Amino acid sequence: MIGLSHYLLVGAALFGLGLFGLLTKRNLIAVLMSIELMLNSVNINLVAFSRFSATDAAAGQVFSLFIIAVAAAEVAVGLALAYAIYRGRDTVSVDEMNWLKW
Amino acid sequence: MNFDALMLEMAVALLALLILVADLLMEPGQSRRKLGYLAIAGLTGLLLVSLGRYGMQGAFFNGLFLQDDYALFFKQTFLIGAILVCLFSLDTVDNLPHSRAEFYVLLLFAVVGMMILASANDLITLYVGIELMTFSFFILVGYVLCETKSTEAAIKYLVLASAASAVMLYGMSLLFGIAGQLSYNALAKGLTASPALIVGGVMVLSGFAFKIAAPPFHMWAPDVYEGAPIPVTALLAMGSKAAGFAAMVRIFAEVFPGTGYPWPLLLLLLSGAAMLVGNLAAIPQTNLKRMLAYSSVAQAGYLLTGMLSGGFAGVKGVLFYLMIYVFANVGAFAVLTAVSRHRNGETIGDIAGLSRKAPVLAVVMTVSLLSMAGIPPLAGFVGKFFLFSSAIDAGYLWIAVLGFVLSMVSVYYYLNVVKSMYLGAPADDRPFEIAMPVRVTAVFAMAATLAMGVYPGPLSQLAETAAKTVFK
Amino acid sequence: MWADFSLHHAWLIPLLPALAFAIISFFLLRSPWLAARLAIAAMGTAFLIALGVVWAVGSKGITVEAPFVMKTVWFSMPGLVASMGVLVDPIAAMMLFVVSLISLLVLIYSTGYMTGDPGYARFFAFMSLFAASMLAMVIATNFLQMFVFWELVGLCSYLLIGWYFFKISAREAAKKAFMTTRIGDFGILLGILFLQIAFGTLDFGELAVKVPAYVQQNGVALLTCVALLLFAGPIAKSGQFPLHVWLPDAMEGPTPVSALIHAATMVVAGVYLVARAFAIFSVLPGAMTVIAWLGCFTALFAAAIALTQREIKRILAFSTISQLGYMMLALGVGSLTASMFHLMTHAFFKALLFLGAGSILHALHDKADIFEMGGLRKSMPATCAMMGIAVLAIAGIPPFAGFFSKDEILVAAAHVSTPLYIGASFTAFLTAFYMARLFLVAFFGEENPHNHAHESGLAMLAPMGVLAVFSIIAGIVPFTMGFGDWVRFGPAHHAGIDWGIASASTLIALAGFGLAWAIYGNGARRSDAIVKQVGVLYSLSLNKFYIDEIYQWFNRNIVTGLARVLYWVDLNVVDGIVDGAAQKSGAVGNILRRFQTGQTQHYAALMLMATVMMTLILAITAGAVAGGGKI
Amino acid sequence: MENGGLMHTLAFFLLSGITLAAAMGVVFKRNLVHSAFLLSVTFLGVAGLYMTLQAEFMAAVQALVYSGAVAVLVVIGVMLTHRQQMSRSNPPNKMLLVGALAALSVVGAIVWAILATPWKVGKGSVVTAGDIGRRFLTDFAPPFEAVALLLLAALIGAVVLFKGGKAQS
Repeated sequence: MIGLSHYLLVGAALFGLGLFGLLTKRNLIAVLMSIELMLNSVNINLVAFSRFSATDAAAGQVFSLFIIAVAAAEVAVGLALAYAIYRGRDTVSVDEMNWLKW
Repeated sequence: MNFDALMLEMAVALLALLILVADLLMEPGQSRRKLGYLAIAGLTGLLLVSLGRYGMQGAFFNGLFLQDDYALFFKQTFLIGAILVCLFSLDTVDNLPHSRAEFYVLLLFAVVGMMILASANDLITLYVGIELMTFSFFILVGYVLCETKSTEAAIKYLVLASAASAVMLYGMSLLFGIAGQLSYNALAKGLTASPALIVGGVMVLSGFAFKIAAPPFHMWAPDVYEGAPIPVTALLAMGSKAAGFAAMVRIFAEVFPGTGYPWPLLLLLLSGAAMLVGNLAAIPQTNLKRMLAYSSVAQAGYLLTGMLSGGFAGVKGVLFYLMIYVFANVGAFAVLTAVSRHRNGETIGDIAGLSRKAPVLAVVMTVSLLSMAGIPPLAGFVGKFFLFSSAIDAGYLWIAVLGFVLSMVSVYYYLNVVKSMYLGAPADDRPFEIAMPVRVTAVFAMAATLAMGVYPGPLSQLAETAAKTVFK
Repeated sequence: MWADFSLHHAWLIPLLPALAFAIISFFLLRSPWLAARLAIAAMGTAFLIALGVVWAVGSKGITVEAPFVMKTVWFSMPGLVASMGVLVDPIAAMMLFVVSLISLLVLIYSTGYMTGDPGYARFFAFMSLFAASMLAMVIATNFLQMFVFWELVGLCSYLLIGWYFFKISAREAAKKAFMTTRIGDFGILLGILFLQIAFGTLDFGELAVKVPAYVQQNGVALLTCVALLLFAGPIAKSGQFPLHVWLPDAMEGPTPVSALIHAATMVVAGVYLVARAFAIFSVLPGAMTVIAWLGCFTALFAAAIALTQREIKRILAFSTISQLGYMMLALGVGSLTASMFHLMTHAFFKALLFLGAGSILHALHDKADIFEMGGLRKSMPATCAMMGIAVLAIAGIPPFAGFFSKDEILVAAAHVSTPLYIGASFTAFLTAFYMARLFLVAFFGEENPHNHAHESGLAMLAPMGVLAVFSIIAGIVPFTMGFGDWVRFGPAHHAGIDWGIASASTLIALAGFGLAWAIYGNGARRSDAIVKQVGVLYSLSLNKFYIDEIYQWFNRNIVTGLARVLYWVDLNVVDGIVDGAAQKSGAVGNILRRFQTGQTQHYAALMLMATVMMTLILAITAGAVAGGGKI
Repeated sequence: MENGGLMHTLAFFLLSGITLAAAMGVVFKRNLVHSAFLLSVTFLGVAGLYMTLQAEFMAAVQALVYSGAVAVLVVIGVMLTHRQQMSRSNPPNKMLLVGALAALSVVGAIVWAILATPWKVGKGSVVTAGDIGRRFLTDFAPPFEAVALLLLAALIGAVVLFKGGKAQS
């Protein structure tokens, strides 16, 4: 019998993978992808809660729709920035973006 | 549906769209200064209109959007900040290689996001408000593409802010799971003590800590502040922080107190860390933007002490302090804009001898910095007095003592700048040209800092009225 | 009419110089002539109002018990209503008179002294602000207001001491002054905070009622701590041991600044604060004892240092510390009258001494060693005469001003404790000796052929003349007019001379002069032989008892040690987390890439760790780990 | 899909398996193009999970916006910025250990929260597209308008940033 916790655990695993990618990928675009994974895990949570336990079920799905919209915009801006830095420095490695420090 | 509640937000958004359209109608090569003046005039008009809106209480959209004095106070703070930033960025924008009108548009969008945050009474509105503000900042931070530092700052901000909001969202989803609803009122009733509440609450707090730059969630601030164009840094330092506090105070006043967990303990730790890290790390900085970044971290620490008491006295201190911080901040950054335009740099060496080249600016900078340090009779002193005494009244004597000690430490690095301005020799002897808007902004900010320090009565009254509406 | 107006507009006294500051720094920086005139005009008007205030105090029967108070609410919050206003009583009126008069004279003097300085206009702006802050501090009605201006005084001193910014020593001196006094300010801030918590008010008048009542009920233990915290401010600002170290260095500023600092503004602020809060201190015997003994020790200690110094301004600086010790001693033995009296007379003759020293330095192009001056009597007769008056005044020879005030202090000390009296008398002897030494060596020594000294101009001599007159009459006139009936705490103090003590102190002073004459008189240099005989004592005194060195040692060994520990933590703990164990060794050489590595992902990792830590903290404190979700 | 049936169980495990495997691919693959395509697969897997939760509208949006628009955008980004050496375009950095530790501790906290919390599971309710639409236009009108502005901001931003990038090169 598949219940709420199952979905939540899948979400948690996805979140963890996203986090790991966020911390360990060198390529900026891969980092952006990892963030998308994390946002997806949040959406799984929200939809699962709204299916199983929420008193205001529609709110959860509305929330995840908002998140999807924001995530799409985030990718657009992120890629534009990646392109800009690639033009300027010929790299998209996150760990080479350390001119600003101390 | 009551769109009157959204009046200010919609007006600012429409102003932004108006500028966008006007830009299309103008010749490509033409200066966009008129649009800047349009933005300033529009915002000033709105500020005046908003003055008459005190006392209009109400919840709209099924209680998801609040109109009260508290939100209004914050909206005015944002408006004032935005007006002043627009004013001293006119020349910076004129010198941008491209997309000058869009600068104002995005700045106004950021203000809309902040305003929504101040009124948000549910997690969705909160989230969207945060993101609208943050998105505008992503682009504004990376605006000067010919400087890859600016782009790097934008990327760092984007990655870290997105990660922080992902964490915060996950926390929100857990809160939603416990309470089954999203509005603060429902959350306040529905949140029962459980591990999910601990994890969810901490994740939400982490998101806020990122926005207000409380250590160790502050790491983005110095890098992004340094890389961003100066007016953007100014707005980021005060707007983003103030908006973060606006939402955070509401949540911590309305939602979390009933849950029985010791949330103030975490706020206490964040506050102590912020004061320590901010003030100590600021000492060795030579780049003034970085120094101001660390100083803003320290300010977040002072502000957090106001949240410890969980009563309206502390919140009043927060409101008061944020308003005066706007003025001190605008003063410092306006001067920095002028210096940066002259010297093409923002280090402590670039500002040396300013008192002889531009005495007015040197005085403004001194007053602003000393206000941040909390030297009487400037406004910052009164603000710190409110914050610390509320913490002491709530039994947190030691955080106030720490605050005092570190304020003394902060004097050291602020005075280093003052010393450089007054006692250093100028790096070159070219005449120093100050654009009129910058001068006006700087002097106005200084006058406000002085006035509110010498006679803080009216503002503190206003802050008190506003703070009371959060605690019904 | 004028008195009435002045009393009700006493707030104009600080406001006028403050306005002068604002106008000069915004509009007149490029017109020095106008700036100086404006500053002097503003200060002159302020002085006239101060005169009116003094007159009003005398004619309207305003006493310490029934002061004239005007207040408005400054800001309010639950549990605290801070008001701002004007408090005029005889003590404040006396201070207003002294401070505004000396500031005015110093400003006039500066028109001559600062000629040719590139920052001429700016100088007048700062001086005006300095005086304005001090004047505003004097009329404060409560601790908070007082503290506000107290800080402002400190800030101005920072800017003025560091005036010759191109000299490293000046910059260091400015920093030292500011930092040292801030140590005291920290204590005062805590003291104020405790007062606010304990009594719910900071108003001097209300505290004067509430504190004695509290002491009767609850004893003195807590309040003594509070009083000592408050006293930390005066210790630093009034140069009491061991926080006196900034004062001698503060002479790095232009001489008019020194005159203002030493005579009328900065250093007497501490004495004035204790006097203003005397209602608190006077009911706490423990605190009073500390003040008295610290004052006595400082007086003796600084006088001993002054014996051997060679730079003229440095001698004067240590003499200021010593005299401030006198004032503190007077307060500590409970005689507010004596302390304030000495504050006033000292302000006149010390200002005169500094202006005289400035006149000499001006003539000799900043040659400061008194042994290189030699025989200035002929080339600078006017300066010589006026310095002579000042020396007689400070040494306490009747009928000069210092005699009367010093006598009051000695009488008060003798009533309380014989050791204190002996210490004070011995200080008087030392004072007479080193002042005579300065005077004899500088003016009567052999003429130095390399000096081409000339008398200073009228702009400098005229203010000195006024001060000289005051150095003569400021003792006897107030004394006969009943100074003690007005400026007092508790019952009126009737003027009268204890002939025994007076004649003893006169003899002591004359003995000091005699010894100085024996050693340095007639251009003789019999000092070297004596130095050989008391070698250890001499070098102790010359090196200021090594206090600076002790601080440096402390700084080097303790503070740096702490810094090393912190550095180790930073290197091994923080870096270990962020960089991972593998990279640790490689990162050792790269000191600054600690926290802020510039690596986005390090930041993210740290943020996540912090989130986890906060979860743990909350879970553990809430006991939810064990309880499975229930608190 | 009815809740609790065998089909439902099977579908859940299949879809979550696909989702997680693809997500691991996104994170561990060294070729950015592979990662990008696997990201699309992950999104589709999540859309499938929404189907099992009877959130058809969500599933549709997920498939359209994410798998369609976002994934395509990512691929374009990949193409724009990387032109050679695709096989080693997506390497990890030097903090694998720290990253794993951080991610695991966060996941540990989350899992504890999920498992130790007594969730109040009700009988559940199904949300229709109509419900969602109504809510968008009533309660959530302010965020709805704000998100419209946000998309406009992103659009302007993308244009500004691309334009600026060209102007300078």
